[in-house]
Amino acid sequence: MRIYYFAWVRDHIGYSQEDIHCPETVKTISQLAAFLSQQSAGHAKAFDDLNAVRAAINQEFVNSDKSVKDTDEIAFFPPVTGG
Amino acid sequence: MRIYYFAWVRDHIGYSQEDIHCPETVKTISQLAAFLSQQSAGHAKAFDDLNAVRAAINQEFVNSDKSVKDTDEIAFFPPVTGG
Amino acid sequence: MIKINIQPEDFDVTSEIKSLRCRAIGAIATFSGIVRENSDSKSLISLTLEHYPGMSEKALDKIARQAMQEWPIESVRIIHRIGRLTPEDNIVFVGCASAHRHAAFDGCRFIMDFLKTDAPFWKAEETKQGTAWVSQRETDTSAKQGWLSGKK
Amino acid sequence: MIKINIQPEDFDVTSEIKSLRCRAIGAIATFSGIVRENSDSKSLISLTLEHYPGMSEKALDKIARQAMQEWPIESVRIIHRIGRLTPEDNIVFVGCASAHRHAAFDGCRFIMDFLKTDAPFWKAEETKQGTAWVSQRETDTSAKQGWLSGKK
Repeated sequence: MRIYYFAWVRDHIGYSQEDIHCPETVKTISQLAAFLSQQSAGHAKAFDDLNAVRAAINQEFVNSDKSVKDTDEIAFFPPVTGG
Repeated sequence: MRIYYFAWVRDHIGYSQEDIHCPETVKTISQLAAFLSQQSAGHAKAFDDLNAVRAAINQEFVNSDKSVKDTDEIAFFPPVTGG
Repeated sequence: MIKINIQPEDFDVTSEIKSLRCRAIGAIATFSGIVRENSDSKSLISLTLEHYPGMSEKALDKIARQAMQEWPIESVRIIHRIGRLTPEDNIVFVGCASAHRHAAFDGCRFIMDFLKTDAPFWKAEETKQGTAWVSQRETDTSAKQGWLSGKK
Repeated sequence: MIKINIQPEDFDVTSEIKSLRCRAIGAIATFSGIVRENSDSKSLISLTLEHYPGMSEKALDKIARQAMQEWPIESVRIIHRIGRLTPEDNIVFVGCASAHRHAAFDGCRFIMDFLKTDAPFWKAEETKQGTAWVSQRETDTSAKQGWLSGKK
């Protein structure tokens, strides 16, 4: 599973993308975030407040209960501030 | 009294401005229009439908019951269509 | 700052937008009105615009001031062309600059709506059938009424 | 016609407006977003904009299509700059062309409101106090909600 990070989510984690093999128990975005938060102190900080983090699957915004699969492109980032 | 005409009001009358000395009985825009409509066949045509004509006194839109005086700059024209 | 011109000449939107800029602003909304080839299914050859010199400048200035009273707008630019225009020519430009985008949008739209009903300009349309003065559109008077009744 | 660019380069509004023109249109509404020097009373040195390549183009395209479904809009142009910008630089341009002015205004405003909430861009502000990511503004999410609830 390819995962991208943007803005302060990336700053905390320290890099902008990684390829992850998740355990079978990770079925949704929120379970993936919980799994990722155990990978490093940076990950823990990035996912500390899940209300502050948004996610996309295959470049579409999704809610945290959305299912993920290994071939998906996942992204985690703060609420957007463009324009 | 200096009077200006614009658009089809001017086309009917045949010229764009004139200086008029009104009788004492002409006290309002509608009385002035009635007086002017007797000046020529062109004037009569221009003021044939008073609902279709708008007026300004000293470059401000006014209603037909507005008072006029000899030193005013008066204008008659159709509803505006700019922009 | 309000700047108004009534002129036969065309205008350049980039330079007009530049003239609206200052450090306090973050948003510029503009409107460009353009001569359409087809009007009510008649094919247009030209439009001729005339105005009431003196009154038209005053009327536009009053509309711009009303917009600046209603919203936090830093600057307003209005250009209205006169004379003979052909399809695809610019007719009118309105630009509003503000710190925030909604004030810029509201101001620009308000100025266009009131310009249509409160500024002394008249259009004559030339088609194959001849030349005729354009009638006022009911949708334009109702757009103004919308602002006056609080609908935006 | 929809044309979208995400680029570090600046843009020229006159040429963008030209690209929106066609014989059917009579109205072009545009919005230019500009870097403000002062944001929440801090003096800004620079803004750095990043985006999610691939998703940001798709998100803007989807917003433009929604606008064209809602109103009779002939063409939409969106440019969003990325990278480091300083006060008075352009950030974003939206242009909508239509036969009629209210569709052009509505479409342009709709696209800006949804761009603020539905397109994956992020701003970091550099001030004397350091560099910090900008938080989402509640007024931006409520502007989008206004459209969804029918308030315009």
